Amino acid sequence: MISLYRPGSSPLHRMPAGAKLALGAVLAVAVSVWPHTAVTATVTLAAVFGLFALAGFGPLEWLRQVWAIRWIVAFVAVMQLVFSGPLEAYITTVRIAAVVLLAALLTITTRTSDLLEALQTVLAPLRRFGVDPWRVAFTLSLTIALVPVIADFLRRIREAQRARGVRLGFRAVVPLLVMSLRHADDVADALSARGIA
Amino acid sequence: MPDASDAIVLEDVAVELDGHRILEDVSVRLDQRRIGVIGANGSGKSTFARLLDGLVAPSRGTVTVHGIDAARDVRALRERVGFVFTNPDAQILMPTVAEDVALSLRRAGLGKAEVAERVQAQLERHGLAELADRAAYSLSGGQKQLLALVSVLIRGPRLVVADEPTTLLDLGNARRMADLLVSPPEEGGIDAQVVVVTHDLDLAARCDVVVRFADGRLAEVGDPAAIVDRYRLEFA
Amino acid sequence: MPDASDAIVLEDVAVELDGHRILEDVSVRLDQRRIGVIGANGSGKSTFARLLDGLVAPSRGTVTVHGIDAARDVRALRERVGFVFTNPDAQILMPTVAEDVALSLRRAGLGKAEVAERVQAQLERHGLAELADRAAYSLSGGQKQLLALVSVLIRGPRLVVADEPTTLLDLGNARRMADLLVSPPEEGGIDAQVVVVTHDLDLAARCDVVVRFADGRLAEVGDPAAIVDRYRLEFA
Amino acid sequence: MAVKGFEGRDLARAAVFAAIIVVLGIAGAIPVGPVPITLQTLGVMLAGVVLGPKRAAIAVGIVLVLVAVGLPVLSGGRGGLGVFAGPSAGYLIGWLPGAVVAGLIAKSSAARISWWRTALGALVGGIGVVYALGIPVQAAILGMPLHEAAVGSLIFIPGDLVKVVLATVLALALHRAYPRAFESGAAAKPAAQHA
Ligand SMILES: Nc1ncnc2c1ncn2[C@@H]1O[C@H](COP(=O)(O)OP(=O)(O)OP(=O)(O)O)[C@@H](O)[C@H]1O
Ligand SMILES: Nc1ncnc2c1ncn2[C@@H]1O[C@H](COP(=O)(O)OP(=O)(O)OP(=O)(O)O)[C@@H](O)[C@H]1O
Ligand SMILES: O=C(O)CCCC[C@@H]1SC[C@@H]2NC(=O)N[C@@H]21
Ligand SMILES: [Mg+2]
Ligand SMILES: [Mg+2]
Repeated sequence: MISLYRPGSSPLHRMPAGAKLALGAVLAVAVSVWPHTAVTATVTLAAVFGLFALAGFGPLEWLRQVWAIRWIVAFVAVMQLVFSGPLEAYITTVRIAAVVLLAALLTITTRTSDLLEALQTVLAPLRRFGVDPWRVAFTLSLTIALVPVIADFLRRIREAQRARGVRLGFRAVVPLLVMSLRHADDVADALSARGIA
Repeated sequence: MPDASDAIVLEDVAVELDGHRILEDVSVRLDQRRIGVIGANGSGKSTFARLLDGLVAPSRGTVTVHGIDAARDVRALRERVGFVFTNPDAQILMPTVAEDVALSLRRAGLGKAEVAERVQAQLERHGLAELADRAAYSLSGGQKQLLALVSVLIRGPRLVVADEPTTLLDLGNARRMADLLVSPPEEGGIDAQVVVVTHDLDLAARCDVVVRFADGRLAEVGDPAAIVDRYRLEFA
Repeated sequence: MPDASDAIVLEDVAVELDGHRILEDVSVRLDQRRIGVIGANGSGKSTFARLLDGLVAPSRGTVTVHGIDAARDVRALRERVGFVFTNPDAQILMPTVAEDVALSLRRAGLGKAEVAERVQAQLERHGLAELADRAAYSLSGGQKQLLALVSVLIRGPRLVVADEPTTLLDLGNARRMADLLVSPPEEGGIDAQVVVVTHDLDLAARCDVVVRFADGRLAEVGDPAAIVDRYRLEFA
Repeated sequence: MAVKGFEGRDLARAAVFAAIIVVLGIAGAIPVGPVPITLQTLGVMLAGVVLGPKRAAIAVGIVLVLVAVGLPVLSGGRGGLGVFAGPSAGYLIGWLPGAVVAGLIAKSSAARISWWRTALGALVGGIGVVYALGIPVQAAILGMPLHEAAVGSLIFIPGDLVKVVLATVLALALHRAYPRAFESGAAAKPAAQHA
């Protein structure tokens, strides 16, 4: 599975994941609760694009990211236009877009593995309650490794239907679940054998 | 009895998947009743087998099975061809043994009673009758592999393509499966043309003709004993 | 070098699962370096293998591996024993090749740099170095099976148990895997005791001793050539 | 052992189910507004009624964390922190308690699996709980009145009712095909030994 991370060497890329997340969260909350005017909202959005630029992403990437949230933008704009008038519509749409884009920026400048490590640090205090941070991180990696395997099961079941000239429709989920859960038992054996869980 | 139309004909076939050349320059005419396919891992055997059931489409050339153009009329092709996969788990689609065998008949629009009767007869013929209501997952490897074959045979295919059907079986079960696949019908073998992909060279040697693939190309077609011996020597 | 403690000892072992008797009356002492296990489908081979790594617990009797009581100290047992399963897909636990090999070492709490170094060395030794950053699921069958073995070997097990590790491999790959498992260490084989469950009688014949199971009981233990020949005759 | 009674077998099943939910997302989404219609909710319901509350919570939790760390595991290849700042955040977070409640109801009796308990679990957990979080969060994030968000969510109801029926039919079929799916790790392998 390909992460949404975009490699780079900007200050944002190099910033430690934990600090970046904390800062991002603070900024997002601030933008959300600040009583915006048309001007402050515009400035905020411009600032977010400024951060994209700082991370080395030009207008092409801005467009790409805005395109990704087109449904949200369109919906908010239309709803607000109908119920609150054009000014409110502008302010709200821009504010929401700014927050979502900011969060997306965190994602594209931070490696998945760094986020996983930050997660382990965050979880460390939970050790006392019986949570093993290493195990949590491992489970996430295991799931990532399993996605192509399960997708392949689905492909094979589709193929078997075609070969037998039948169409199970949604009932094809049953053999998928059987194969997947039996696979889980094999994986569990491998976990035990390798001393992991 | 084989007749003129009971032939598998590939003309200058190439297969490309995800931008990779997987098969190239394959031209061959096979009208023997028992066809063995051998070759190294990744040499293209399974891809060749899948061409015969329209599960893979050639990116160049034509595949004709018993007179049916595989690219044109997949429906007619699938009526005529039965495919047995390596892993029976992926192929057993219904919860119980009888339901799985019946599934193949469902489409043919037969009545319930007739389906039940034909399923019962088929299960009996292959010694699976006692397992009719068992959950398919709980069968042994050998029983599952047999069930997968039975579910295919009940539709009366004229060509059976089996991709490594004996890999997980012990000597006895593998022998039984092999007997079904490559013995002549008079001796209990399947009454259809058979293409069997296998790493078991003894099984390949029992066929009427052997096809060897290497690096996505047809390396040899011909006398089973000669090809198998040569292949064995390569690794001695 | 084997010493007194490098023995596998089963005393009057029985295994019951879901109310079924799966193994019965198994008593044996095995101190040879290469141990082959053969028998029909469902005869209990895999269950025997799993006993040796504490994946199944005996319902009666004791299993002692290199002096460790399998029922008492599973942790110590798993430190000493590495297990290679038939299905390589289920053993690949991490997204990329290098991460998968590193997994056990990371779990043991080794530092990043040391892990990276040992992984690299291990991958090089088995010709997988170029694949280090490849997605593990995209490897060929032979490469996957080798990866599964390498991921186990990196922990330096003193006993390697492999359950039908060559079934999906072609002649060449199966030969390479077999060489690793049963050749003496001087000739590139694994430097540990090996138990290999297999339907490949040629592989079994290369071991120092063969154990044959039948119907959940130990049928024979002894000279590989003699046992394999007798077994083959049964099906001739 | 991290959590008592939660062993490798449970962990593997949770991970496999998380992967199934991800794969169901590949089937795609129907963008009907700011919150998509997605097959992934079927996976969430199934996780609850098949795995039971504890393992289902882990399975869905894995999906949520994968979203957060920036993997494209949601329908349409979406992911990243942006989703948690977006209008579907409440529904998404609601999947977790939703799956738990579905599991609690469906497995509320030790007796055999029953179709009505399964259906009720999928309905209350997969619709009731998910919407209970999803609607208010959507209203808050988009700055719209609660009742409007509630009316807007009606568009999901037909699809989600169909998913409840599917989850029930599939769970019962699965129970015939592979009853072990419904057992806990310890029960699924009675004699097996675990570290
Ligand atoms: N969908 C695909 N996309 C890309 N490459 C593929 C695909 N399917 C197969 N291949 C590649 O094509 C080659 C031939 O595959 P094929 O499965 O036909 O080999 P095979 O001879 O059956 O091998 P085996 O003995 O391992 O079953 C392999 O290198 C394989 O990795
Ligand atoms: N968990 C289980 N519950 C009930 N029966 C089981 C279980 N595991 C194995 N069995 C049964 O125990 C018997 C022995 O199984 P085992 O896997 O040891 O056989 P095997 O010799 O390895 O066979 P194969 O050659 O097919 O791998 C089989 O009949 C099998 O169905
Ligand atoms: O992909 C996301 O961003 C989260 C999707 C949340 C979808 C909600 S869950 C309940 C309702 N039913 C659907 O099919 N979609 C919504
Ligand atoms: Mg193949
Ligand atoms: Mg076995």
